[in-house]
Amino acid sequence: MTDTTTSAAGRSPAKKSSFNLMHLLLEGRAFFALIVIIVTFSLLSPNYATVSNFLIMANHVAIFGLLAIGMLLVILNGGIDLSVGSVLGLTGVFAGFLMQGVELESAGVILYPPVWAVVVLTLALGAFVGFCNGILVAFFKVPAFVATLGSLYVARGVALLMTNGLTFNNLSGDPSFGNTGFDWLGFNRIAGVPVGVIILALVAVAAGLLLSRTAFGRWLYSSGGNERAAELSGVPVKRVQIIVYMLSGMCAAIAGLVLSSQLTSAGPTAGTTYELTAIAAVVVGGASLMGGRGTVRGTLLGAFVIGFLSDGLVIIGVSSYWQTVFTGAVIVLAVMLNSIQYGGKKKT
Amino acid sequence: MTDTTTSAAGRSPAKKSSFNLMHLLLEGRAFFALIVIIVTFSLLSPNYATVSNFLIMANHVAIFGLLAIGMLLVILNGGIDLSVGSVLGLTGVFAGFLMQGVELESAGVILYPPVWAVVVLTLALGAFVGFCNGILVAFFKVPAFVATLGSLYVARGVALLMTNGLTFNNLSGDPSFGNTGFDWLGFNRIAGVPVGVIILALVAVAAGLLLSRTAFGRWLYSSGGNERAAELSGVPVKRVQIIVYMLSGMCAAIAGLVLSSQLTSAGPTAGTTYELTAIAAVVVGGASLMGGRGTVRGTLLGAFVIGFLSDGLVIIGVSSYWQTVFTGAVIVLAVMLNSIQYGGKKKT
Amino acid sequence: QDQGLISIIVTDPANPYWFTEGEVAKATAEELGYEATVAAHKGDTNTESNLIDAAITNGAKAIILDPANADGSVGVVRKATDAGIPVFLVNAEINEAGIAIAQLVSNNAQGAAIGAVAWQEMVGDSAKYVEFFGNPADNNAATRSNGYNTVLSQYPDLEKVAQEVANWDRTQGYNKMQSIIQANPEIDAVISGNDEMALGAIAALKEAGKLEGTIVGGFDGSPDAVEAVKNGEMAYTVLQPVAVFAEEAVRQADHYIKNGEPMVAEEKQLFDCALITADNVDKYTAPFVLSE
Amino acid sequence: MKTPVHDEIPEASPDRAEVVLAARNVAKNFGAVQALKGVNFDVHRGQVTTLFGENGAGKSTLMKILSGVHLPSSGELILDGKPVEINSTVEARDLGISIIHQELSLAPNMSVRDNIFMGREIMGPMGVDYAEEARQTRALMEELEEDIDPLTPVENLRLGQQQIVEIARALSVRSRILIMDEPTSALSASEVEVLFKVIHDLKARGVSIVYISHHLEEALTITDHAVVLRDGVMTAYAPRAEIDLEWIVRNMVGENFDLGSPPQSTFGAPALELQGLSVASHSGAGLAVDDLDLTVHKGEIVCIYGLMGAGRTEMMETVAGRLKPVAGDVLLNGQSVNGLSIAQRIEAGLVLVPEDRQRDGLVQTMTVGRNLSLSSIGRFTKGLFTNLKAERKIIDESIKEVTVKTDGPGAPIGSLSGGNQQKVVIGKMLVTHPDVILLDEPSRGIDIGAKAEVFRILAEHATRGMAVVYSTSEVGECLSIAHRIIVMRRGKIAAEFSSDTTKEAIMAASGESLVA
Ligand SMILES: Nc1ncnc2c1ncn2[C@@H]1O[C@H](COP(=O)(O)OP(=O)(O)OP(=O)(O)O)[C@@H](O)[C@H]1O
Ligand SMILES: Nc1ncnc2c1ncn2[C@@H]1O[C@H](COP(=O)(O)OP(=O)(O)OP(=O)(O)O)[C@@H](O)[C@H]1O
Ligand SMILES: [Mg+2]
Ligand SMILES: [Mg+2]
Repeated sequence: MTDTTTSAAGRSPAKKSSFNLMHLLLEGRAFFALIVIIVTFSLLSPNYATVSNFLIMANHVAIFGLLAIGMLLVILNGGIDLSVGSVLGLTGVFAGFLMQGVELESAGVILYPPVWAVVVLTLALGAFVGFCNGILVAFFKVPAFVATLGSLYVARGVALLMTNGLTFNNLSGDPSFGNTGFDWLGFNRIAGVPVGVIILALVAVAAGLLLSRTAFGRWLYSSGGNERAAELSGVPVKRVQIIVYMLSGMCAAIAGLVLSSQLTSAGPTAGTTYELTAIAAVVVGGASLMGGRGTVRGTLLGAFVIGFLSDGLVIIGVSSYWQTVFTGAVIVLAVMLNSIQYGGKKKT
Repeated sequence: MTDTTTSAAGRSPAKKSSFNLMHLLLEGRAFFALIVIIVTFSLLSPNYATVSNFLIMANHVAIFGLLAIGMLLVILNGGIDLSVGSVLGLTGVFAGFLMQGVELESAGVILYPPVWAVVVLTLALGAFVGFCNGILVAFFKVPAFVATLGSLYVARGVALLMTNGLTFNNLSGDPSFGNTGFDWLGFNRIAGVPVGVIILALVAVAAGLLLSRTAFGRWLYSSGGNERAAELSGVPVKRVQIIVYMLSGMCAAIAGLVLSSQLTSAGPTAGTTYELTAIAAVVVGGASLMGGRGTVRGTLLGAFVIGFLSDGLVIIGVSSYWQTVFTGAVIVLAVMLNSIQYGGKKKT
Repeated sequence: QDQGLISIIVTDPANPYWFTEGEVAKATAEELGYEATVAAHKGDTNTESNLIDAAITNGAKAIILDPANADGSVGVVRKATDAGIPVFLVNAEINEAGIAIAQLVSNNAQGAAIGAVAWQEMVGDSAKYVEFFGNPADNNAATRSNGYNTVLSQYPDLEKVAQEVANWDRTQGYNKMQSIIQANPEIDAVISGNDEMALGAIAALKEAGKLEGTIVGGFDGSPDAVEAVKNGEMAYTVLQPVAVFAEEAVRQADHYIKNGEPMVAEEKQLFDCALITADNVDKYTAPFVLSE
Repeated sequence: MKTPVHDEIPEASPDRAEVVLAARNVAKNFGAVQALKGVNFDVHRGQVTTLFGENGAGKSTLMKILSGVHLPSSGELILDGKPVEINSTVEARDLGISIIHQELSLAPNMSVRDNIFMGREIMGPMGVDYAEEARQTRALMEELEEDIDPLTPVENLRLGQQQIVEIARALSVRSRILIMDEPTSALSASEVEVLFKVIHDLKARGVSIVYISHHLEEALTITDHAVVLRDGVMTAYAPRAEIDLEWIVRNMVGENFDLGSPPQSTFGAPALELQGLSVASHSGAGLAVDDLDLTVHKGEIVCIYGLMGAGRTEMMETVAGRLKPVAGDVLLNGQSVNGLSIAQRIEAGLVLVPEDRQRDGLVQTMTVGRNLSLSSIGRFTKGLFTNLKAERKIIDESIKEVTVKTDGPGAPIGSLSGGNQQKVVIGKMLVTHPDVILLDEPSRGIDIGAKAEVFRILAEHATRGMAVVYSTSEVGECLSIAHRIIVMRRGKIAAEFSSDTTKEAIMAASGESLVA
């Protein structure tokens, strides 16, 4: 309770670049889980360990990875965001809605916002939902679990209401309206790499810099580690909390954009239960649900572990029921290794 | 509802039994939410406030109520059990499997266990899953959220594997095999009261007594309030933790039995996402997710609030989208009132 | 509007198929002078049971139900019937006869057969193909798959390289198709248990640059699929006459309410499916409606 | 059976009473940390054995071994002349050993009664016999002369009362050996007096007591045997007759420490002014700070003395911006800071070192360096990114300035001893270059060496023009570096003294009497 022998919070950013095997073995259990998964599936299927398959799998991971990075920020701050899956659905639908053209009833015209405006508005929507979560948590003292559970329902309901249950299908835009290019986000490749993967990489780098190189990052870790002490040290904890939920909402919005671009359609039920996968990725990646501990690198690894595992199971043709069982088992196993590292400091 | 004994260890026993309106207003915000819900829907639909409808709604609440009571024990202990919905599904399917008769391949005979044996074996299965959760949490120091998230997947996967995705339909048994009577659990009524409701009441009274009258109850509250202090005081913290998860598993198993009896069928996907509803009921009922605070009475009220709300929305014919939105909003609202009571003691 | 209430319970209006089912039934009921509510059980038999209870509480004159589970919904149908409310099942069956007044379903076997025949004609005698299977808890998944396999097994050179469960879901269809392409780079055709999974597969194929020359067949006749047929991305879809039987179910319910006896003696009534291909796609005038 | 003897301490007293419990050659390692390196320790029947030592000397660790919390890495325990192995707190309790832990170990969500009987419930025919438990709790509270209802939730008690509950719990076991690890750190003088009376009663009943305290003078009043621990080894033993304060300090730290004297500094303009400040008390009834006026000048050091509950914490937290006053003004360098947030006040040069280091001072998940730079991190952030080099430089300087003993800025904060942790909390505020620093009980729970160190740092900054306000519950600490001593009583200033006053005068003004 009192003393914390493990190397603490910003472990990775402060790290010397010296290579240390023992350290890697302990620090990188998610990394080793990944290696084990890749080796196992490569032995089981010749099609697994190919460049093109890795790119495809990385593209699947992109969705969960984006959600997981947002989730990481919230978890580092000592909270949790159950609404990310719903926000993904809502923002996807919202983007689809904008791409279909917005009918201004009074003027009788249909506006077709260009893709950049769609992206900006969609991110703003994600940030807005996060803002509501943040306000509930920071000012109304609603436990994060409950506040975001509420948003989970509300955001999903609103997505359903917006579409009346239907799926927006035509997201390609129309050259005559000048709003083409949405497909590009999730569909295209740059130098062979799917855009979704590139977006994930960019967001990860940004989040990594945010955590390690900015005052905000420090504030985030400290208010997750000890909110009272952070506040007395002059950290604007409430503002940090609100921004963290906004960032998580924006990550979910990016994921929503990428996913609907990948599928070239936006349905209101997209992303159901993805929050659990995102949390699992963060935790498998070594973050502590009590806040204050965790890194972007770990979270990415966690997302890759889960994504590569489930895609591998599909490729070798395991039944979907066994896929469910394996997923659960791997989550628990990876985290068990984790706790061995923290030496049983489960609470506080 | 049950009784007054549930005024458990935490805050309430301090209260004298003198009637105090202000106290009721604060303590009983779930109670008032319930009153508001009943009054509103009674005004909106003449069919709502009838005895028969209350009994039917109570029967629906029974399922969530049973899960919520198990969840309450875990939450009081400072944990969380995400696996209850899956365990409900698994145990229901297991009971169905036993009712169909177990073929002993070696002997070439089919065994038809009597209903009491089915009930005992099913409860044992629930307890076993809980036991695994407890071991992971208590000994392997896996955070409860993750351990039970793993079981969520594994239990669901096993249920699907057991049935190959199909549903067991014939649960009535056969007089010639001496295994009739399963229907009785959820389908029959005693003096007009559905058996499910009676079972809920019995479980609630038992849980209330456990919490308020036994040493185990105090151990549970104390290790939820301050695990280290409890351990230093000689409370067998690990044992308490394991038993708590076993009890939660058993409550889920009871819910599984009642549900499959109510539906006269057992499907492997039953109970999906019910864990969220159960958690919501516990939290709406005034328990703190940080552990150590909460009562059976409050949890029951929370379950009734959620159940009566959703049934009311169905009865007045609100679209399912709006139902989703309302559910989220009510959860957040109820908990907001809650936090006002705790005066912002959100953490520590 | 004083003839009483008809409770309509569908699976999930977040899917255009069930959305149409509910809306058509509701419109028909209101046209006939009833009040109507549409509720959704989302595949959960417990929710379904709660909704039936609400219908009983509300004293519904009839229930139009799309059952959640062929086995699991038997109990709730019996419960409603015991409470004196006639139940008319639409879209899916239950595995017990004599409880519901009528079961109006698409002829899935016939639909699968015409789909498979059309698919085979486009694909030819020899190909590597993938089959997407719906939610196994729904017996339409098995019916359709059996229908496909009955036809296709006659062609020994049609090789099924993968069969995946994608739970009727587009995202799962997409992800699983991508993985399958990795395992089997050469795929000539896809046959899917519904349109959503087929659309997911199309998105994956498009992304891999393999859509050209790959025949993808769907099932349902959803607006999105029809759009894809128009664009030439999907080869065909089998239209389920959901709009027809949803309306018919309400009309039969009306008849039963007024006369106390079934309008059609047969409990199980099959409605034939129709094929939508590039040739007749313009006749698709409204969701799930193919005008003659 | 021969009574075990201290083989290392030849000058052991002749009037040695019978030894009940003894530790022989006990060592304890926590990973690489050697907390105890082979200690011999005797507990004498019916007498008080006091354990002295710096922070981190291993006192608590030794006590935890005696009470079954830890197992020793090597060595053995001898109870009544027979070797025993104590594997758990329950076993220790069964052997008649109970302990009052240094850190409170109470469940805040439960009542006083439930905390006292937690883990050893009195069972009646109807389950737990609450009535009997409540009766015994009430009796214990009477014995400790504390007016606490058995059903009050512990979280509603102030720190001192929680400590009383902790003491009551240990007493309720009626054990033969009672270990008290800093039982008085949060108690008022009158409460301490009651506790000492209880200790005398216990001695009379033949109960053996082990006592640990950093309040050396106070401890001397009840000691029968003194043992000094240093760096995990026992360095000295003497019976009461042979020891005095100087002996303890010399053996503890090797030299005699002096807490310093008021530095020669010229006072500048008023730095901090409180005008008619009033703060509501926690319970909501009455005022914790009542219409208080105070002016502190640049370069001045003011000590605020008072009993527990006098309102010092509330006053300081209000000035720092955590609590909202119900009336009055706070002026910094002549400018009102009302309405500014904590962060803005820090920016303006007004900082607080909080009372509860663990809860309010440190972020346990971060390293020493990051804790040090937490308040000033904004200053190294130009544009988007933090200048890690500048930060590192400041951290290194700060570690040197406040003399934190650590492996380096990357060490986890939990690896430091209490005193060094306290220096980090102070250092964190000093690197923001404040004009006014408030310190709420900066010496709580730290050893005399660290205390002297802290006061030296404060005096040094005052000479450079910083205004320093600190509170303390030990009179001796008022008469060190402070230019002016303010005594608070029930939210008001009861008296004001200059540095040449006496302990007696200060204590009389605070409403407490000298412990006999
Ligand atoms: N559980 C533990 N894990 C690792 N190190 C520990 C643990 N407990 C104590 N230590 C270390 O052992 C040494 C002795 O600590 P201990 O708590 O016994 O000191 P102490 O004499 O009681 O000090 P104080 O006067 O501050 O209470 C310290 O260096 C401390 O950091
Ligand atoms: N009922 C309470 N609930 C929460 N915190 C409390 C309560 N009573 C006191 N505290 C806090 O506990 C700490 C110690 O309180 P206490 O009353 O002993 O000191 P105080 O009134 O601040 O006076 P001083 O600092 O002069 O001893 C303070 O931080 C105070 O704010
Ligand atoms: Mg100590
Ligand atoms: Mg104080």
